[in-house]
Amino acid sequence: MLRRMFQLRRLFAVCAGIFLAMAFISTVGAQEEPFDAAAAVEDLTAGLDQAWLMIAAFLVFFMQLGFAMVESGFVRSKNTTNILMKNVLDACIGGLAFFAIGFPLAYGLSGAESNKLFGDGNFFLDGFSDYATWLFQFAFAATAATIVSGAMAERTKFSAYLIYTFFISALIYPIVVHWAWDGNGWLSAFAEDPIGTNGYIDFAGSGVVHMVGGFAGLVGAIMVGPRIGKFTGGKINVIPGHSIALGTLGMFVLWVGWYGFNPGSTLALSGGFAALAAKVAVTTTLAACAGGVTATLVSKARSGVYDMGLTINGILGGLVGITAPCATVEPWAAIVIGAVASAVVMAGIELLDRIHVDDPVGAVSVHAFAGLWGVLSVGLFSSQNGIGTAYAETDQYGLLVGGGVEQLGIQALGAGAIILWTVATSAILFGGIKLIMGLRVDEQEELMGLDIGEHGMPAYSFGDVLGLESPGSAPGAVPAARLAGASHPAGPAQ
Amino acid sequence: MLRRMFQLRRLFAVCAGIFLAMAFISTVGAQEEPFDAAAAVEDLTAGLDQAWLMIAAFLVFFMQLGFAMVESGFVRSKNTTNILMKNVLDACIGGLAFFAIGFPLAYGLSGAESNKLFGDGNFFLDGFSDYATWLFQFAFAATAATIVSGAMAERTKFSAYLIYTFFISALIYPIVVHWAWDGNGWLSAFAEDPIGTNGYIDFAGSGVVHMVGGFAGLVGAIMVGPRIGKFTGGKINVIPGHSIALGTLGMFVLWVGWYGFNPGSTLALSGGFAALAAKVAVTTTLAACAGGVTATLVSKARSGVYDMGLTINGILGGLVGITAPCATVEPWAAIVIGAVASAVVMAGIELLDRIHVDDPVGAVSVHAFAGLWGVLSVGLFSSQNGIGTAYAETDQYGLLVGGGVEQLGIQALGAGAIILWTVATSAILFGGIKLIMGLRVDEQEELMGLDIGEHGMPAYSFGDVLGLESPGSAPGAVPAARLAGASHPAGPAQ
Amino acid sequence: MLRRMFQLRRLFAVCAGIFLAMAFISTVGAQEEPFDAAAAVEDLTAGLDQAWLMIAAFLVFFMQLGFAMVESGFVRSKNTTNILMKNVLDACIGGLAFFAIGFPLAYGLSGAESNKLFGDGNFFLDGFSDYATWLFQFAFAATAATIVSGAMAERTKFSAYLIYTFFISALIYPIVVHWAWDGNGWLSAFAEDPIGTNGYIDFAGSGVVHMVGGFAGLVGAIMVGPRIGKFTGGKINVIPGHSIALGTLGMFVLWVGWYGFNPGSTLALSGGFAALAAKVAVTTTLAACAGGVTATLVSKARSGVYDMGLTINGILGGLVGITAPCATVEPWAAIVIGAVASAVVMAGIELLDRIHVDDPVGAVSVHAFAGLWGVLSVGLFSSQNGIGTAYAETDQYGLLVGGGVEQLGIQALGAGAIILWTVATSAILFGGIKLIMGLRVDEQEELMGLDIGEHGMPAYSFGDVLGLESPGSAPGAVPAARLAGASHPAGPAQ
Amino acid sequence: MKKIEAVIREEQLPLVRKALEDVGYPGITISQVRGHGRQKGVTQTWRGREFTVDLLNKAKLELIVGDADAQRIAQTIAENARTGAVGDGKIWISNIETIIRVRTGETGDVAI
Amino acid sequence: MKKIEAVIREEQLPLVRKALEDVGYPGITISQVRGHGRQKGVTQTWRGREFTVDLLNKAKLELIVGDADAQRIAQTIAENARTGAVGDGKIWISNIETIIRVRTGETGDVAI
Amino acid sequence: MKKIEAVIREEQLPLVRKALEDVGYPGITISQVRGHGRQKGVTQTWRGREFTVDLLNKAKLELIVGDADAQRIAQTIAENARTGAVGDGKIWISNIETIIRVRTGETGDVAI
Ligand SMILES: Nc1ncnc2c1ncn2[C@@H]1O[C@H](COP(=O)(O)OP(=O)(O)O)[C@@H](O)[C@H]1O
Ligand SMILES: Nc1ncnc2c1ncn2[C@@H]1O[C@H](COP(=O)(O)OP(=O)(O)O)[C@@H](O)[C@H]1O
Ligand SMILES: Nc1ncnc2c1ncn2[C@@H]1O[C@H](COP(=O)(O)OP(=O)(O)O)[C@@H](O)[C@H]1O
Repeated sequence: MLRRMFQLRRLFAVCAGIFLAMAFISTVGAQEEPFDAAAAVEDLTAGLDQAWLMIAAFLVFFMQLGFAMVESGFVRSKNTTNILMKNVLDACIGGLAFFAIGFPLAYGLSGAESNKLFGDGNFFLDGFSDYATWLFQFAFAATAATIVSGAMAERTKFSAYLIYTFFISALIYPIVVHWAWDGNGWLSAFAEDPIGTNGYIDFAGSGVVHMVGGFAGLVGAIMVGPRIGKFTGGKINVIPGHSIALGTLGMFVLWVGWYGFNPGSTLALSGGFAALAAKVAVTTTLAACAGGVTATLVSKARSGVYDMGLTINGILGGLVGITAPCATVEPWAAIVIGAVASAVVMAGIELLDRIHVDDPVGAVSVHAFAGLWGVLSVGLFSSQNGIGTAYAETDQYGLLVGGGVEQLGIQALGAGAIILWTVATSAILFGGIKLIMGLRVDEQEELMGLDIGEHGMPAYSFGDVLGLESPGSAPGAVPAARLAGASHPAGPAQ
Repeated sequence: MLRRMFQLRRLFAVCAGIFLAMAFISTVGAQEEPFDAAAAVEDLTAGLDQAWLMIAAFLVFFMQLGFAMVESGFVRSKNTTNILMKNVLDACIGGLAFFAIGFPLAYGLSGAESNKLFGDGNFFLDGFSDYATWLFQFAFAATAATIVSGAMAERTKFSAYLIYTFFISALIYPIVVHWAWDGNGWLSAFAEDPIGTNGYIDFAGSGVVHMVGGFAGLVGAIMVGPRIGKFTGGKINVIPGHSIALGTLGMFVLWVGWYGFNPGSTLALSGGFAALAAKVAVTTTLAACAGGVTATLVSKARSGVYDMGLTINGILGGLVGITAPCATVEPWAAIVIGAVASAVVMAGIELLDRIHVDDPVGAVSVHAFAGLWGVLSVGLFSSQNGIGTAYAETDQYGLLVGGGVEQLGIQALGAGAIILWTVATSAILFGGIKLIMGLRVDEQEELMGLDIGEHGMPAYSFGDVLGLESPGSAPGAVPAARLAGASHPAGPAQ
Repeated sequence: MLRRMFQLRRLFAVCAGIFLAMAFISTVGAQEEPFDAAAAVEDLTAGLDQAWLMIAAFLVFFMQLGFAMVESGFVRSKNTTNILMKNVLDACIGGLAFFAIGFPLAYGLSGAESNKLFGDGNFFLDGFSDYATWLFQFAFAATAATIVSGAMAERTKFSAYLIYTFFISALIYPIVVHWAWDGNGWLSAFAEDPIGTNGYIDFAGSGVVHMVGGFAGLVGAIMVGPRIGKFTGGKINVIPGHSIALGTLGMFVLWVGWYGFNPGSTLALSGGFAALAAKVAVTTTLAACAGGVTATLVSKARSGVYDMGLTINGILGGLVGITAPCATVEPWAAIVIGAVASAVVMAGIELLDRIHVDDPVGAVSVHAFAGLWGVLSVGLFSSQNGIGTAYAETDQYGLLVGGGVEQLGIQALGAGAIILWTVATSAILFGGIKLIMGLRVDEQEELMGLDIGEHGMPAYSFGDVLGLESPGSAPGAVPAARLAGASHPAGPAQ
Repeated sequence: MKKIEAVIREEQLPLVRKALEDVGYPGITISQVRGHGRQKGVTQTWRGREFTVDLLNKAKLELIVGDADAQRIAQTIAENARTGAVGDGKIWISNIETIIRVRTGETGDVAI
Repeated sequence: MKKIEAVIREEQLPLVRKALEDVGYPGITISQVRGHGRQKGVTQTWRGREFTVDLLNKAKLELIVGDADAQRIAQTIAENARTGAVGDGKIWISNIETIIRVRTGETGDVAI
Repeated sequence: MKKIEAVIREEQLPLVRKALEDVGYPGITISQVRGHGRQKGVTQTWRGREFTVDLLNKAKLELIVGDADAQRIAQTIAENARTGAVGDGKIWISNIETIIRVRTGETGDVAI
């Protein structure tokens, strides 16, 4: 309810802000005019709310670093530059695509309205001046895009990846945003006449963001096939990552960034939203803690060691799981949701291995599977009070806390719609790329590592002196091969 | 004075916020009602103050990454996964423990009151809804817990550490918080009738947080004993860390996080606290700078090189030192305090080596010793104006700036109480663990590194191709040993 | 216009804040007094605006980490400790210097006024209590200082660098700040009677910060000479950095920090500034994205690989370029400015190589050249509306959007003045240092790496066990040489 | 006893090791080295400028084997390390006078 | 002159080096290698799945010594590297024809 | 055929490699090692405390060369690796019985 009203107020506040800036300029000259409390409060409110949105956006953008570090830590050192550069280009291409097409398809208004399926206005931000909103939404879009790189790591062509990342930011993700979060979306809890009683509730996007990224990654991982050596004759092999330090660094950065992701999704502080944001920060924290503890204990029980890789995945699973229900569940439920999310992640990793889908960093388990759990958990654990504060006074809330089954049904419907759309469009996209240009680097390049093949440089070089003598290529020098052997397949003996 | 009043206002503001959210919903429908300036201002005030607390909490939580990176950079690569995972579990277990028991013991109210020694209500946050406060306090608790891992690094059993970290977050730290910061605490400057004139002044916790972590670490380091090879026959050997890059990364993250730790401890921005927070940020900055410059120059003078490890420790020492007095001293005094703190750290490192206490990362010197200095420096340097603004109009302030000796005495009393409590409880805790399950990994594991022994994985793997061929353990495969030799002590020759 | 007014208001607001804090204390006692809306709003305004300044300062300070990581990633591992420590000492020495002398020369007021050329009051912050402003300005000063370390990396004496870093923070940078940003500066857009119609427009400091750092770096790189082996007999050799992971980490941290740098330069949120800050965040984002995409595509076209090093430099170039015009151009122009900045960076790297200036990390191209482009682009792309909102209603704006050539001329004048001052003072400074103590380490030390020579420790040590046995130097042990060979130049045969 | 030393492409190592397992061998010691023979290096790119790296990573294998096995094992390595392109590497064999098994102190052929 | 090559457990290195210092030796060159003999590898765990690492880190020592010292030094190494469990390593000795001290250009026994 | 093994200062490597190119050589394999001979280590400092690192990084060169070339190439290395201070390193030469070029399977002098 709060949020529904808020959408209208936002535009108003921004306009008021601009107006006030003007007013302010004139009043400063004539300092002694009577004090207009309403105008001043309006200005402060706009300032406070936009600041919150911006700071949250900065934190969410910071998650780009987190993803880059977790993913690079979990792959081999010979593919480190590659995965880092994919993460960087996600943000860069995503930013331009979301500016031109993505945001308009999500929230754009032509004339005064869009339709239930997609936005259709404000292309290139034409006629749109609520910049804080764009920034916040851009940071979310970049998150959805970056998830996929992990699932397809260590064998996907860079050019193919660039095309994919454009389309997820420009099309696949924005449409889901429109459905679920725009005031006109068919699933939206903010619609005039929402589906069911409350509409589909996904406060910060377990479904809208993480399931989209996760399921697109699943499709990608299947279509590009497993890495060489991962599955050999029915045997599941292990290909360890190269740096737990980078993985841990990334996890902590993601955790911090999530404090922008979830609490920031109140979109405002005024009107009592600050208290809601604080509650969201607490449920987010508890779910992450529970996810980490669960993974640690389960891994110890299962394999006898305290497994750091699983603990990192478990914490991230807890965070993904709580993203949808963070505003509507009580703290104790956040702990349950986080713990179950962590178990879902571990089961997912096991399952994908069994069905021979190769997800080097666990992105599908963390984002698709724990995301799905998060969406459903809204229908299981949301308290009446929780939904009442964040959305609307209602008698439809969590099944396990006595609120009936309707909300769970709507959550399942929403999740199903997101999966269908994401899987279908991703399959077409990756299928098309595979047909036209190929998804995968050649075998020799994969063995040598993509860093050399795609980027011309290994990520690390610790033996300084031994490398010092390398001469720069003087013009006219004999052209040397990029790959030590690939370009001379059985070349002439010398 | 400001702070004392503030405690009451906080609860009021939060309730007002919730009330306002309701009010807001109804007024939005009838947009044209007369503007209620007082209500709107109350809402904005709550929004602004809670935002400050949340953002500060995010920054303080970010320090978890800083500790993880400094500590891992300062240990050997074979113990990197271990120290990272200890830092991660500190946060996770600490979060759950602080939710269930820790916060209630620190600030909990049963009925309307707690006693002078411990809080006793709001277990599992029952009946508590000031979530921003919990979040901020949780981040502090996590900091206190994480300090110990560094002092006991490279030889402590993981399971033993988990038990310890539960108890510091659930019991040891919260009690000190109650004493010093709760309105009912016997040391508290916020008590109705504080000890002495002003009570014990520890603005952001040089004593409450850092001394608790540091002295617990000291007890732990003594009880677990030095690492193999650190002291051999009276000789002090050197065991360098494995990455100055991680160490520097961690230090900068801690510095940034400290901007949440110290300025955030105003707990609010309204009511003139913003100006106080800004002053705190400046004294914090200057102390860190002075700490860094001092360590650099002293190390150059002593050993002829610009010693990066000491500079990192020196900056952290400066930050720990200024944490208690940051609000009540003038900028020039911050520089003095930071410089002396840095010297204290260097002397502490020397001292611990001499008495054969092995603290691999300098945690005891930085947190216990510089923390003690910080607590005392409040009684030496606090200006009358400084104490007046942040606490109460008083004629008891810093000895060296003419304010008499009383405050110094109270600071010493507070520090003594904290040391006594921490050392006693830690000794019982570590003693009990040692007796029941042992504190220390076995010698073979310590030599091979805890990463392999406790976590089943080295932290790094840079030689990709050479590792590629490792087959996964097919079910029924011959079980291989975890440690290359440990499990076959003089096993049968084959 | 907004900003010009703002300068006056700032002081007023701070005083009001302090006054209010007092007022508040008394009113709390007598809770039922009539509500003074004007006073409460004033208090909140001060709180909101100071919080913005502080948070922005924290983010800008965070950039110190970004610089440290990018620079260390781009040098060889044998010089990693050295570049990290230079970055750390930049901040520490810079903080003390800026406290004592730098800020006073930039903004200090003796009596009520300074002159057009330099500030002259508030030394050691005497009589100055707007701490948030100092903090924000300090973070900027630290940025300017840290740029130089990259350009002179891998061969500059540590002691020489310390002297330089003191002077840039205490003198070279503050004077430029006074010229361009102080209300009395001769170039300043905030002057009563600015040069030309609008004065020199440099919203967040493409010129004031980045050109100063960049051109000082250029002078330094020339005077210290190229690294051994970089240019051999007219041939341009390549000396790759040691870690793309650190480089990427640093780039993302800088990007996040830039959200403090540019949006924070509104200096306030109230009075409609929040909307401006949000717009600035958007232009900043788009320029970075465009810079990254441009570098990726150009590098692919030129050398056939997706070049991660250039992409990092390209993004940073986009950020530096948009720093001056971020508030006054439209989003589409931000994309153009970012893309061109990226091209400027790539051309700059090529150019410096050709003229045999050795800039190991690309600091000169990114900061000096893209900074210059940014300053000029204000005169090319600023929209009338953009300048009107951020500065003053005017008919002088961007040449390419129909606003005449005057602003471009003033921008060129400003850039010229900054270059002249920076190059002249840097040349004197580095020249003096070279004469008196030498700028450069000796050849043997450069070959062995500065980490060993200056800091007595390599940055990394991955082979734990092999290093374990190193005994500590027992007192009276035979003194061993610091450098394996240097100290025995043709020493006596044994 | 003989010592076989082989310098081969890193990426051929899995194949070679599998083949060795099939024919049987007493033990192996492997290290990372860099080198070049006829192979003229590869081109890399650093911030826009191409350069030639003329020392390439290789894997070096050392195996102490009985006199009788030397030729056969060397052939196995050669065949499985071969791609046919320059850079495939070298194998050389030299004589060993004594060998000691550390665990037992045994020497001679039984200690291999 | 003889060349002693020893592949031993990394964690025995400090002990071996101390013992060598006690008996005296002219110089040593050490490198990190990986290998396996009878030892069948260790189990590691990566994100929930166990696997066997069958190439273990070892330290390789090379010492050029006079003919007379070879046996004694090899014995010293063997005794101090021994733990009695599989994986203790191997030591082998081969013949060296010429040795040059780079600093002086001296050759022969005096250059060892 | 002979195997030349040289342990030299890392920082002399560029010079040595240039000199080798001038006199000609069939191929080279290089690895990073640590060692000490007469050189007594260097002092480093870790958080305020000095200590002696007595194993210094060195570069190890291996070259398989024809019998005729061995002496000349060893001399070239020695001359260019020399600084005159302790720590310059050692060069030793031993005999090789067989050599195989992996790419072609050729053996003997033609395979060097
Ligand atoms: N004469 C040699 N001495 C030492 N190592 C050699 C020699 N020749 C080749 N190598 C090693 O073998 C590797 C492959 O040699 P190369 O000559 O490129 O292969 P090919 O035999 O196919 O010509 C080199 O990188 C080097 O490490
Ligand atoms: N025949 C061999 N050739 C080369 N290296 C060997 C050989 N046998 C053993 N090694 C090296 O010695 C190490 C220990 O060997 P292992 O067989 O496990 O010990 P043990 O002698 O106790 O059976 C191996 O890791 C390997 O590096
Ligand atoms: N007897 C030896 N056996 C093996 N390696 C040696 C021997 N003597 C020297 N070395 C290697 O040569 C390097 C330089 O030796 P050192 O004795 O310091 O030089 P110098 O010949 O000038 O006295 C050492 O670091 C070590 O790696």
